[in-house]
Amino acid sequence: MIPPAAPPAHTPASTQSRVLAAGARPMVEAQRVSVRYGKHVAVEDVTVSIGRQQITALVGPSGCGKTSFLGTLNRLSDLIPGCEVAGRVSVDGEDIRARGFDLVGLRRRVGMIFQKPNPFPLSVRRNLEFPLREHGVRDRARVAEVVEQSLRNVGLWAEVKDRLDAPALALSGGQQQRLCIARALALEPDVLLMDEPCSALDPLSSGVVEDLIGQLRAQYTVLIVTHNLAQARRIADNVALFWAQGGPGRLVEHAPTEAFFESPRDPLTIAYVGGLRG
Amino acid sequence: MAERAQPWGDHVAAVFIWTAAAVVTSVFVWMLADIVWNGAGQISWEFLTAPTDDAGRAGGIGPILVSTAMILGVCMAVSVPLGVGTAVLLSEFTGTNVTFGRLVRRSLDVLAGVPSIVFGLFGNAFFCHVLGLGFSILAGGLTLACMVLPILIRSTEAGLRAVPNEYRMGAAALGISRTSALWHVLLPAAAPGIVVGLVLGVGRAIAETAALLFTSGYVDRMPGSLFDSGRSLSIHIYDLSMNVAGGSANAYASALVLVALLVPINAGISWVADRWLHRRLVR
Amino acid sequence: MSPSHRDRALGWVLRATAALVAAIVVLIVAFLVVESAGVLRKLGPLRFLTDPSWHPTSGSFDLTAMLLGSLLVTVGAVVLATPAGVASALFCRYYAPAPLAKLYGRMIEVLAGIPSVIYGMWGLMVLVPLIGKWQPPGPSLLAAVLILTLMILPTIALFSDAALAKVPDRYVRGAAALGLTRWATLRGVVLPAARSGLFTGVLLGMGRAIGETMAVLMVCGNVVQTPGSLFDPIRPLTANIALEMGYALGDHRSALFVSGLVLMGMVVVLVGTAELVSRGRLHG
Amino acid sequence: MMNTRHWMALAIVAVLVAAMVVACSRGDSENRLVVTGSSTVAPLVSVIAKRYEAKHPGVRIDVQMGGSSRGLADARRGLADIGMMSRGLKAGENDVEAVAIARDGICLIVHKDNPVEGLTDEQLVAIYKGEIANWKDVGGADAPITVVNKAEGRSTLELFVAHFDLENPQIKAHVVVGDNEQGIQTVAGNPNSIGYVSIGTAEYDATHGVAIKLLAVGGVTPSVENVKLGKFPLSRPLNLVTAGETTPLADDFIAFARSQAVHDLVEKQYFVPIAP
Repeated sequence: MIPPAAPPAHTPASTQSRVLAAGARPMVEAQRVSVRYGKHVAVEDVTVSIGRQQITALVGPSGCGKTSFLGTLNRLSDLIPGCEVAGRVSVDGEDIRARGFDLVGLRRRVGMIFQKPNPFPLSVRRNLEFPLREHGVRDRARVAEVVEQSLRNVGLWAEVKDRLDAPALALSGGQQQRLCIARALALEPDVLLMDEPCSALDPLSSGVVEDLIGQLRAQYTVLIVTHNLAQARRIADNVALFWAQGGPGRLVEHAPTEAFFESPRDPLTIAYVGGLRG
Repeated sequence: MAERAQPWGDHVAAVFIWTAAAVVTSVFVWMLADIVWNGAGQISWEFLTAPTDDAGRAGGIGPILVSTAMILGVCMAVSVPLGVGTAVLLSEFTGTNVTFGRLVRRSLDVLAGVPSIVFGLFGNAFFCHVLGLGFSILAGGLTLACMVLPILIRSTEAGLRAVPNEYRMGAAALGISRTSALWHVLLPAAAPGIVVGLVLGVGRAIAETAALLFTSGYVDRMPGSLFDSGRSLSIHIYDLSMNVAGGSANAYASALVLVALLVPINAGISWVADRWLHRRLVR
Repeated sequence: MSPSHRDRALGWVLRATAALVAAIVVLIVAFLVVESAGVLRKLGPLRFLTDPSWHPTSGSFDLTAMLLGSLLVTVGAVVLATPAGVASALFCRYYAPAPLAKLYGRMIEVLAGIPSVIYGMWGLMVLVPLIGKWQPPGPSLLAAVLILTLMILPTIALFSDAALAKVPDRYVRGAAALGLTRWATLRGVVLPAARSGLFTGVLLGMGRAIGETMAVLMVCGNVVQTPGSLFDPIRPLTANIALEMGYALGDHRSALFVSGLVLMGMVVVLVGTAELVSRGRLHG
Repeated sequence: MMNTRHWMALAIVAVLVAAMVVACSRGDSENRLVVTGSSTVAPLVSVIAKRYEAKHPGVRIDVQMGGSSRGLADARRGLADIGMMSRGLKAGENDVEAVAIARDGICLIVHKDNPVEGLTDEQLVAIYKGEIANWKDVGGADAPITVVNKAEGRSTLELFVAHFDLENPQIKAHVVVGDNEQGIQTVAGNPNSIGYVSIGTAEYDATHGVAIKLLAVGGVTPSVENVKLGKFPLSRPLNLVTAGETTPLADDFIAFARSQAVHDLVEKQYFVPIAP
């Protein structure tokens, strides 16, 4: 199993007070979460609390386990052969790693956007309808309404309303990614996980998607993995830095965006953010 | 020395290779021309629909075509669900049970190599005798189903493996059950692979003779039900050319019909496979 | 039913399907063994090799002549079809102009799909009389070898073509840059690089040749004997089953299942070897 | 867990039910007859069956070939309602009931263009033993003889070797055939071959333009007439056999096959009708 971890240099508890108001119930909570693929330990001993209706950016160099960590929050890691998770993860106070937990319900409440846009090889309309129907929304008028509303929410309605029955794969990359976001939003999730949603897009589309994410703040709890510190600074309420130094990735610092960039505490954060400044 | 020998070797090789290609082509043309030349004269609507007469020397191949279609129907009705199901298990579900997957795969490899006459022996012993089906279209179709399963499974599995993993992840992240994801996304995306398998399977089944000899029998009358014996087109050709003196004209005509059925099937496979490849490259 | 229950149900249904498919192989082997058990237990396996002849109704069960027949036909066909098949693939890839290569490739595909009974019919009606005029009686080892050559040639050609396609272009360009002639490049670089693919094709062709029944049955004469020349008729194991299964009873029927078992064993060994070769664990 | 087991059980039951339905649904056997066996008798029974079906709509009679031994075995095992045999019953076969529906002979055939008209028994035996290998030794052209033999288990073969006092292992054949038609097809396709088949089949084919010729055996011309007169040495009964309880339909069909009503069919197939 996962070897007992050495006490981290900065216990997240020390940062928690900075992120979460006292007494506030966190939306997502991870306690001593580790992820391993066979013998390779990707993430070790991550403890973090994510507040409601906030955007939290997970930053850090490649291969430090951000994506692996994200995968534990909707248990998509279950699908990866050989992937083992340890620790406790709760969403809205419920232990999602409990035996027999309703996975379908979890994934409806915790949506996910991938690095590479992945609409199904169906029409634009079917891409939205299919998950809705799957979750029991069958009334035609209601489905049509949600489809339109979701597309409007991501600013895609004007662009695709005349070709709802065209294949989704014929859309541009940025449009595809917004379609994926609309698809996730149509299910009215509480949490949205985003795994570098802009990195596969051209700068223009990237800007459009980034603006969209900024607008989600009020309604959703968003966790976004990004390599782009400037982007994190523009859109995030809080920033969490992951770091892997020769071993498994760990959470180094978790702080409100302003504090993270202006008064970082950990030397690694100072160096990392300093790189941005420099 | 060497410098002089090499171009000489080059010429010999070129001559050999061109000759080999020419010989293969001419034998192919010879065979096909022979069949068309001797068979085309008999072909008519009458021939395709009329019942056989005088052990096949006279009359047409109506009942034979019906029997062939029925055998094919049974074969596909049984093998397609089994084949697609197994392929789905192998490519989508084996993560959970590796040993079982390996076991199934091994047995498929063996199944693919079993000579068709051995399928015939097995079909005769199992379907005809043990299950009491006797010589019947059902027994023949089931035997063929065993035979085409590996073909079907292999190409369906290849089709499923070619489906990008993002679709699976995306569906799971949306809380879509595996069943629905399979039905609405993965299987449609794997359709070209399934079609190629289906067409290859039909091609193999329609061409088969040895496995049917002792399972579906060779009664050349219009079958009344699946429990009747029925003679397939390939067995008809065998019987006419081997066992019926004076049957060669109709043997050629039946062979022409069989080839005419198979050539579009082969062309269809190439077409689907090409288009599929093209689509995957474009994407 | 909730989605996760549906998934679990589907999982079990699929597992049952796959188990059924796997069971077919077990069933085939089981039936061959059970049906041959009678005569094997009664006479012992050795009798199939040491009896004076194959006259099952008089109690002689010698399979060696037919084993030899199967072997000779297969070896003959492979010896002829391998150079022709590899040459076909080379022709397509390196010698023919593009349109011709495409046409030739299509022709090979069509040849691969032609049913064995049509090869057999053509052999019976065209080839056998031709041989009969030259060296009677006509139905012979030679006829069987020629027809089988035609049948396995497409298999070998298609596999060789696939193997050649996998040889990286840079090898060929590199060799050309050294000033090697086309044949020297092919012989020295391309063919060795494609070796395991070619070998797999030959092994699979061999499997097809051993297992082929109808085409051989129609042209080989079906006399159980050790042939003295290419023009003597023979009877391979497959033809024996097809010929006698219709009316065989008791020990005789059992003995035919024994030949089925032998055939299956030979093919399994071939397929296994082919698999090892294609995975690169063995080299031809 | 309950659910998993439940589904697994359901799947197994479904497979079993399907198998049982398949195995049991061969119903409707009231109006069906399966007749298997001798390829000599099969063409005759086929035409008789056609006439019987025409008279009794709704009845279906399937005729399959496979040799006399198979006819006997299928009848014994219940795979066939009636077996066809082109020989009499041997000792040890009295568990079945045989009813003769016609008589037939076995004759030697050669290609139509072969100048040889007849062979003595000794010549024939020598040819089949491989001692005479060229037609010129028996008054024909200078060409090697292609000996066509029947496959093991065929009653035509049994009768042939018994009559000429041969043992099958002594025969040096060049081609081995199964059905009568296969033998005729082989001989018709090879000018230097010799084979033996049912007189009925041979005469039927010879008069229908197939390139074969019937040879005299022991000086007696092979013809239906000579079989009828009992002159032809190599003759045999064509039997329908049944084992155990028979259905009324089978009994009725056998009676029909023996009756005057089908004598024209028997003669058309070049067999000799049994006097009622």
